[in-house]
Amino acid sequence: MSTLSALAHVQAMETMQAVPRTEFRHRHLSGRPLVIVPLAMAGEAGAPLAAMVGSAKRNGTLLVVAQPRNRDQRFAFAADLGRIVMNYINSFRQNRRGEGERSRYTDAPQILVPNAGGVKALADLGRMCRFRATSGPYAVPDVVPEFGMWLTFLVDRAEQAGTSTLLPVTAMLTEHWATGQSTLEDQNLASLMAWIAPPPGLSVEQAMADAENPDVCPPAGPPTSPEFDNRDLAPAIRRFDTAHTLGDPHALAAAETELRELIAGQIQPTWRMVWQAISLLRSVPEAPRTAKRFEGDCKAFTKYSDYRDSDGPPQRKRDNAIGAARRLGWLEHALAEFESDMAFDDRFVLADRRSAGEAFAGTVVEADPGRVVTTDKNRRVPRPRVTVRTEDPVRLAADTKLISPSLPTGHKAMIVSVLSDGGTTRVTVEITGGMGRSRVPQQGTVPELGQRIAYLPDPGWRPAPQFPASDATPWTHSAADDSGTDSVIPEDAAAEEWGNED
Amino acid sequence: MSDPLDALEKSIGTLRRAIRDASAAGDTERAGELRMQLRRAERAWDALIDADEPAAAPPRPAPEAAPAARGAQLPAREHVHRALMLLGTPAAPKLIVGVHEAFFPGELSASKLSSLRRDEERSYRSSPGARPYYLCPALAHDLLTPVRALITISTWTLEQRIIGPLSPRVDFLTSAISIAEAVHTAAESTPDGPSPEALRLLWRFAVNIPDAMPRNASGHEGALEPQQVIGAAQAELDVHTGTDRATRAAAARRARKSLGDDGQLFGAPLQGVTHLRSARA
Amino acid sequence: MRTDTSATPEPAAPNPATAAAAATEAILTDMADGRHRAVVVDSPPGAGKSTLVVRAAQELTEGGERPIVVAQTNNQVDDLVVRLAKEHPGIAVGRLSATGYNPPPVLNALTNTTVGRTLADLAGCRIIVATAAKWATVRDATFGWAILDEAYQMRSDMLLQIVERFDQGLFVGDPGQLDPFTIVGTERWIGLPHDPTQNGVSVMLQHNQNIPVHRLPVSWRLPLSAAPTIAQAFYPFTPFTSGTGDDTRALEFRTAGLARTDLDETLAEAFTTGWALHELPRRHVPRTDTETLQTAADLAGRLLGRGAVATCERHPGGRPLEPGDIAIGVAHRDQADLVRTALARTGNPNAPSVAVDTANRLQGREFEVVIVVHPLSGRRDATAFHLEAGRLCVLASRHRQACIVVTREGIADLLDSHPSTDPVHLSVPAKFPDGWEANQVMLAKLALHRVAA
Amino acid sequence: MKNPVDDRLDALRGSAKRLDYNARSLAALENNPRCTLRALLDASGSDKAAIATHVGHPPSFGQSSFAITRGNAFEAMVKDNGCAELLRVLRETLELTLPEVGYEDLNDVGGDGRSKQRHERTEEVLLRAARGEGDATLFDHPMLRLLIGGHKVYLEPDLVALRIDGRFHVVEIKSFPIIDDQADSTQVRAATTQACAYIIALRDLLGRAGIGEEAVSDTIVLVAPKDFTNRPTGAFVDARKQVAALTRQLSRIERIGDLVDLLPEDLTFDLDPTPDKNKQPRRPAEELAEALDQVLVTYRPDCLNHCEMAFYCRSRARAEASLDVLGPTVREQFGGIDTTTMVMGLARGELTPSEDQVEIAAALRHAARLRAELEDLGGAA
Repeated sequence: MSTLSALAHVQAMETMQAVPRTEFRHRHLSGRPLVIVPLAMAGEAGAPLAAMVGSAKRNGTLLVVAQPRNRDQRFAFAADLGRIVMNYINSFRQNRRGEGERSRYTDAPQILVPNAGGVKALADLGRMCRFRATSGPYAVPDVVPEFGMWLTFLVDRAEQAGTSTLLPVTAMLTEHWATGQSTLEDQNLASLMAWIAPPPGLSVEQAMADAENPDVCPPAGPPTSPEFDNRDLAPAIRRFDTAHTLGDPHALAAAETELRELIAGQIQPTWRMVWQAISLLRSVPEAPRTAKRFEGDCKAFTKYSDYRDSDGPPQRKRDNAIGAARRLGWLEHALAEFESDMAFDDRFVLADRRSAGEAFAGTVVEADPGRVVTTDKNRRVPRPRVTVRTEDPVRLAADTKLISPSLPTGHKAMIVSVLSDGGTTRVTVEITGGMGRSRVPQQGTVPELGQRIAYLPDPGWRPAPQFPASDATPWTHSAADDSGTDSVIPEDAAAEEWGNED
Repeated sequence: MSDPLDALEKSIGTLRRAIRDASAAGDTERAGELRMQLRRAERAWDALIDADEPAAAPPRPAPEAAPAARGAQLPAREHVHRALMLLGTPAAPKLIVGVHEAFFPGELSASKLSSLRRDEERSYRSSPGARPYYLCPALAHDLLTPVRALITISTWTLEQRIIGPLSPRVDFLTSAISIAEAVHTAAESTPDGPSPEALRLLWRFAVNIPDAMPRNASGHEGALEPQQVIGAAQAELDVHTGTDRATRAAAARRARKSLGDDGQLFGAPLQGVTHLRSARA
Repeated sequence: MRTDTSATPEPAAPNPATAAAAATEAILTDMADGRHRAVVVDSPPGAGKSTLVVRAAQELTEGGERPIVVAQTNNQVDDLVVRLAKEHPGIAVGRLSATGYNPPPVLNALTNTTVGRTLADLAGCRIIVATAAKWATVRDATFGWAILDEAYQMRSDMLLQIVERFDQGLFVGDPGQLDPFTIVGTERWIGLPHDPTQNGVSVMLQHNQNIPVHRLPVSWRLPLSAAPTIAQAFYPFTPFTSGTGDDTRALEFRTAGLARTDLDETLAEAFTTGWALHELPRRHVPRTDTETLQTAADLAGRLLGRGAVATCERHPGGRPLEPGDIAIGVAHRDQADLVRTALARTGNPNAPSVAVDTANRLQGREFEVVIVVHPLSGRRDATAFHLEAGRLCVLASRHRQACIVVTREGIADLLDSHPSTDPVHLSVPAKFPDGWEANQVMLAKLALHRVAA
Repeated sequence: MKNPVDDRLDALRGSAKRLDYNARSLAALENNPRCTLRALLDASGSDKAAIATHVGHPPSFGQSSFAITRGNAFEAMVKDNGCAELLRVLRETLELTLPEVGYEDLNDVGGDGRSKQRHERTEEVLLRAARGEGDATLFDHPMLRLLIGGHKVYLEPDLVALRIDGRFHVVEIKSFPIIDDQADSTQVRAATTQACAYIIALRDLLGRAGIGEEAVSDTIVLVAPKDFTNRPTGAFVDARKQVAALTRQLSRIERIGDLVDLLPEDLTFDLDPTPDKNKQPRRPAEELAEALDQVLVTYRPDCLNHCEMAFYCRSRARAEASLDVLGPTVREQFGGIDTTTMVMGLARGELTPSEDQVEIAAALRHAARLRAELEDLGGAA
């Protein structure tokens, strides 16, 4: 964290109001996102209790599992939710652009959940569904494994920085706003919204207090509040079970209605708040380079969609050696790119990096625009040098490669020296690229005396690492007795049976 | 935690305040949600005030058994007796119910079993020997006190009714053999073969016995082989039987010497515990 | 599973040189024995790792092999090339490098080395040295043996990129230094034997039973005053000894102390005992605290100003210390920048030539005197970064003569009240040495050499 | 045999019944060893929840009945039928051999469930086992005892299993799932903290009979449902670090006297210093709050997960404009400064920095200039 970010939190705490920390929204926000608010039963992973799902505030569908411990009901729920989500996903598998290798869908789905726990709940649901068989003794509907695989795709994708296919709204909000509370409290959607947009007529203090009161603001899940569980939910589930055992259709219908109403009361406020957050985020302009990253989402979506069309097997339980190494490569690359993109696009983020000494901005105080050097290949090329005076605490060393948001795209430079000069610092840089092809730099590509410019490190281009073929794990990364442990169906079918007991 | 009524009253107060805030601000949606919560809280409050036993679970009504096949109408103790005789070992109520459901018609619930045990001891003490058998607890080998939740039949030998350190496992393996035999018999002698409950019971035993599960190439479990379960259980049983039998026999000798007839059936009283402890120390 | 941490180092063989030679012979024997795909050598600080690499490369060449050497940074590659070429003038050494690499002058001066961009450029070379990153770009070539230097600093995913280039590997490294890391925060690989964020040696050992793991038993760098403490704090299960005796190493001043008595007192303590803890008044400060960083710089300046003479096995007659013999080690880059500025302020014209760097960059380097700014100095809370055992280990084990630690008072309390909140994972062995424990051991030692400023 | 420190602690607690350390207070101790208020309240056995509630900041540590039911049902299932499932799991993880099936039920002593009696019985049985006598391998719910700050605390592990050269292993049975060999690290951590207390207590029990601590393994066996099924599986947790950490933190409790000495003579957290028949606490909340305010607190946002006093401490930190509210990551940026007012004062140049605030003030003013620059240019509102 930089001093600037820290200061933003302090400022928020002092003024009792959230403080913007970016100029732009750096995440693509779909015109038609699918919101899912999942609830789970306490004490039991993979026991979904309910979900509210829909692509507009007004058309949310509430799905409820009356007895979450019952495996059949659990998978019936997965199938219902799966159908809605798959309809949504399939609606993006329509328009393609480009030919052959480059052909891709022009839009991609976007699923939004209230918080990080929501992503975890979808991950668990994906893991629970994707290996299920659609025939045999414990058959599930066709949509269940398909849904599981797509969820897993979305969850895996969400790990990659800068992507937009699955996001918790708390993360989107905290990317843009700093609050006067801790990271822990920021994970509570209602607490976070209390700072950014408290309910009309309420002070931030009151809204914060309400946010932590499960009576006023039921938790955004996945777990429900223990008071609700003990006071309302447990008796309602018992009534449902009793009606079920007795086989009384009227009592059963009444019990189901009661459960739905109870859960609706818990889930509605979060649903409304997520949509409120979405409209707030919509009011923040999108950063220029977001479109480029969204293009990456469309590409990944197309690739996985084609893979599903070819009936490929589900994702493994855990990455194998080569898969893990390859994924680590993507993740690191994506993170570096995303951080650099944000700083390039956004003055606020740039300022943050400046405050940490990882970027600088200042005025050109010396310039040698006509400097020319001879390369190894005996070519004469322009290598202008300029010296920038900055008040920023520059921590970049000589030879660091730079890019600049203040100059035309393609501008590249390298630090020659960093000299402290009283309270300011003089950074001399050599312009190495982005000056056009001719012997003389194009107009406007070399900073002029008195011009204010900013520089930040060039994340550079790295070749994608090359690993051995996936089926040829070398001796250092595989044990001699590793036989095909990559079974597609991990649990014994019969073991599933135990899920019904209790 | 404070009184549930206090908590509810606090909730109601908070909700009213929040509704007032939301209404004042013209946020009808939020006010509507909060009203719903408030009504729920108020209903819960009413229920607490009305009920003498606050928040008690509605009793789970025992569903009427359908007019059943022969044998279904037996008294519960007969059901238990029959299940125990099939197993041939002391067993916990849950297992007794499991065996009953797997092999016999009629209803038997675990909750009935606990009341049964108290009745048995009372009945014995009022007129010892009036019944052909009593359901009595298993006895701990060292203290000769009743063992939690293990039921035996009075006609069994003391050795059978005493539990030493190895006995839970020995009894588990013995039960597995009995269940496998019963499944085998059902497969041979009844047109429909063993019930799904019986197969499932056997499966639950077999998965926890080394080499009792059939293997096939795909790694999936194949159909259970009762003979294989019997063989596997017997193999492990052979490891434990000698030691277990010796412990049980020694304890039985001690019980015969130190306990009266009722003690030998229902266990040493607690006062005896201290006595035995100090005797050994 | 657990070895007694309080055990004193096992008695070394009668003579450290004999013990070290025996270890080297055992390593070479295991390499010659065709059964092992890999041989691992754990080397504590300054135990002759480079010597071993050079020796092993030469042995392999003699046996008709054409080994490759993998190091982690360009500097390390250059150092190895120079040593190989100088010690074995008869062997042609190739330096494989990326475009844009400028060989240092010392390398250009060698006659038996070739610098090339591709393997084809180095066809005549018997030993080819490059960074792991460069080797990762090489395709379609396989060598019999690879010597992987600083292997504990190479991530498992990097090993995976280069492993097809060789049949057998000699993995050499110091397990006590900083672990490789990733900026990506994911838990998805935790507990996997092939976790790509782990170091390559651990992953290789997880998958291969019966790989011989050797240990170099003698630190030739660390003086007798330092070896036992460093061993106890950072190598609790694998003790080592110092290669030098009681009176081999010594520091003396040519002038008497004048002003700034606390600085002189600290220097005197360090010169006589090999350790000093220069403790500034207790205060919570940002890591860029001027007073702390200036003190570290002043100590270096004062040391140079008074003219220190170092005696050791290489210079039994004594040798004046030069700025290049002194390093100041810090945890953060911004601290390093500020210390450099502070050195300029000391007024000693030579002070700016003192080496200043972070622990990460000091790995593998050696100095006569090292001044350490304690990573926990002035902090309110310790973080995993600042507690990391490897960081303190690097900083406290670079010196041949003496180590001076500069800190704010209060580290003992900080350690005492450190919340124990690290996540716990299934089936993942706890990492040892534990940073907290190691810090306690170091602090207990330093407390004996405390000088209050 | 009361010493003055104990008297002072009793006075702090006052008329209320003494509460023992429990899983949560041990977790709070690990999470925030520095906090004086927590240390005093725990050491004196005060009812933190009641105190926090009385001063208007009730804790919210409700537990869902679903979780409790599920936990009990799972443990029962694992131990059913002579621990059939458990034996299978332990044969896989600890590699128990076939003969190692002996089971000792320590849930009660011939029907007597009192802690003291059970502890004596546990001691007798475990010592016999440690000496290699008897056939038992599995010890179900032994009752252990630990002295914390001179007070006996009874602890009850789910199971202790004896294996490999007579070493005891603590077995924790938990109902959170192990999915693809991974489990929620927060829950694993909580289970580990508990198990560490058992390990220490078990070592203490054996140690009193002259048996060395190596007789108790510091690797815990966690038994939990596998994936999404109800069948148990096992995993090891290496608890060496946590055992060491908890040991040193428990030893700090012994130094509570140093903290007590710094308190005003008449300080008490008694809710009802003048006992009355009426059950409601009678002491004015403000007066109690004043008493609490005299003790140093170290609030960390993480306390909200562990400590009953956390909401009170947070409100106090907020009222003092303390940077603690924002958490250690933000706070770290400001070196020795501890309030928002000081940060903003220095950032705006309204306060003159003291000598050791010079750099941080410069950094703050630089950051403030950057922010001003951004806002002037019409940043997002």
